[in-house]
Amino acid sequence: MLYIVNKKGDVLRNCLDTVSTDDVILLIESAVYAAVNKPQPSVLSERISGVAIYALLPDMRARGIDVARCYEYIQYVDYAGFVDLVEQNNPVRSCC
Amino acid sequence: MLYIVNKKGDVLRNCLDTVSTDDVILLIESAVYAAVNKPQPSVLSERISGVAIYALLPDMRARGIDVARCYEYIQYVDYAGFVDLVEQNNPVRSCC
Amino acid sequence: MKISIQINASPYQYQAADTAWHFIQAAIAKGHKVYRIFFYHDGVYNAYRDSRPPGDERDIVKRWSGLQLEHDVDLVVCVSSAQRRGLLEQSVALKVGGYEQALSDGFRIAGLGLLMEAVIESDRHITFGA
Amino acid sequence: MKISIQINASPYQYQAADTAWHFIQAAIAKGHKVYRIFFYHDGVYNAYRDSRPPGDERDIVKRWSGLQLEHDVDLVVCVSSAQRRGLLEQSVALKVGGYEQALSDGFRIAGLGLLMEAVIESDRHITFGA
Amino acid sequence: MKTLFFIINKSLQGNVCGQEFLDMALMAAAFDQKVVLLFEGEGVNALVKNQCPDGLQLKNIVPVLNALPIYDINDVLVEEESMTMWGLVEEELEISVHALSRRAIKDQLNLADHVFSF
Amino acid sequence: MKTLFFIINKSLQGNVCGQEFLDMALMAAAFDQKVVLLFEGEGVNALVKNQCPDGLQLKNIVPVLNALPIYDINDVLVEEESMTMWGLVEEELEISVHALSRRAIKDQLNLADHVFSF
Repeated sequence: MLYIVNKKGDVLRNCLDTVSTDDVILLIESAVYAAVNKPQPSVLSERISGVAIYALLPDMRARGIDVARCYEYIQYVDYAGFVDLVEQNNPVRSCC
Repeated sequence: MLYIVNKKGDVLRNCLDTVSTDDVILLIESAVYAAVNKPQPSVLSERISGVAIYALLPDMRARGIDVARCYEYIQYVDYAGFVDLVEQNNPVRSCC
Repeated sequence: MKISIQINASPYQYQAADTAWHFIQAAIAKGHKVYRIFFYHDGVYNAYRDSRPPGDERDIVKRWSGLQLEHDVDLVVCVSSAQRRGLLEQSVALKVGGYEQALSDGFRIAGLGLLMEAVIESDRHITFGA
Repeated sequence: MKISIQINASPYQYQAADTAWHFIQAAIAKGHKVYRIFFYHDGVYNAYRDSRPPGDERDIVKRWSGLQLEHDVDLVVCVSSAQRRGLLEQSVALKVGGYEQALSDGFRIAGLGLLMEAVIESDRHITFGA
Repeated sequence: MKTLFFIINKSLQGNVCGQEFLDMALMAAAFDQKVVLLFEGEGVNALVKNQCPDGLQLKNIVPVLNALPIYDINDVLVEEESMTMWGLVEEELEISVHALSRRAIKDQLNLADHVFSF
Repeated sequence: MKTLFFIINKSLQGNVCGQEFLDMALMAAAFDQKVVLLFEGEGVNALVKNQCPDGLQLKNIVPVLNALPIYDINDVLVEEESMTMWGLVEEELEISVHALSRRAIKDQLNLADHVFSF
């Protein structure tokens, strides 16, 4: 199952409450701030085993977020990669 | 200073980060759920001394929230009381 | 006291327009003066004349128009927010072939200066947002 | 794969319409089929013909119209969401004296049935919200 | 026939979103799809008795919930963990629901064709 | 002359809100009011260098920040605690700011005539 999350904070927290093994989370829009390894502790500071977390690179660049500031386990995609994640996973849940 | 808060969760949490003595917080719209003494711990489970917290009763009733389910230190106002809080406090900050 | 109001959210999808309306009713009932209501950001959607909610629901746009009629409250829609979102001033609509009657009764379109003037004149400025 | 898209948020105030647009461009570039875009809730504001953003900004409404023209993507606006928010079908506008040209080129107004039909026909349904 | 999940994780009162969201579920049922309504997180509060939005001249969503069986929507799930978290028991709810653990719900959700949320 | 605080506690990129919010501050300055811009919480990230919304065809807000002195807006405060929390130092910011503690900021804020937020 793919979760598309567009807000950090409660929306992402609620998503993490329900994920299970082999799920994939994609952070888009202002949720990409959750990829940053600050503030500590943050919503993503504890890695969930078996769950892959991606962030949308164009949204990172728009906000000037350098990958060097992010958790090292985050993976990155552009819009083409976003489409691939949608193709590889089903169902898709949008968390807004 | 009066904070008008319309969302529980992060919006309310950010507000609590900056309040100081003699401030007043008014919970409106879906933020009235924060008055409920569940889940535990919740954003308001630790009372902040010197800060008065009100909830807008019509918004509580709309959502079927009984005051019996709420923290006992919460005070309640209707719209007339909302106007009085605005009159008695300045400045006013809306937290959306 | 003199109060100015700012509404930043679209009607129906957010409670802001409802909360503001009930607040304003209570303020007027207590003898306070609502100096101006300024519709900003998506708040400009509160002014669309063609809004037609189902008959068993409150009509938010008409409610604002009625407030102007009954209590002479100044309803101002921000010109730049409005233009971006598809609500044109009559003179602009005439020029570009748009809808000349887009704005509901009692509203007027003007610049941000009218917000600032209201804020400066008022004892309180209350924002209702998304 | 066949994809249907749902847009629930107003343009400009939220990034949803932008994200959806870039996603759709990428999907089409990869050879996928966008079966339909359904505009729901405040998403209907994406269809207002009179929207006039400043010249140095992207024009979200025109962008959708262009997508329909270039790639024949079906742009459907939910009739009940639209009516509540001031965007009327031509026949209704004629009857009540509203704006007959409210809808931008390439959009059509229809019921929720077209959303369900799209969802059933598609391999994926992606919602972009506020 | 496809399996469509409609997830409600916020309050349904105060704005038109909840109402328009349920309209989608009703339409899906009219198309003879397998419709599952799931209440989780803060959304479980949308089911409690004594909601009176009429006082604010807001439309009440509860009659729609009561009418779900008429539309042949009978799969109404609530997450047990969320009920416990909010201190709610089934007797306090407006309609009869099927309480399931987060885990059991997730197993069903993974098999859904499409998931709707708002 | 009134003292008006404009508080930015979220990102300014991605939508038109930040831009329209700053327009209010510019207009207030044009009316010769005392304008204070305050960045706190997640909002401090709105000040970092290398923001490129152009890649998404979104309008860049940074040129407006750079133009603030032209509009006679010179009181730009950032909350120290938020900078620390997000691991940022002043050298990483696009414009020069005045860093103050939460407490010192609150003392000023309490004396403001009006507070704007979005």
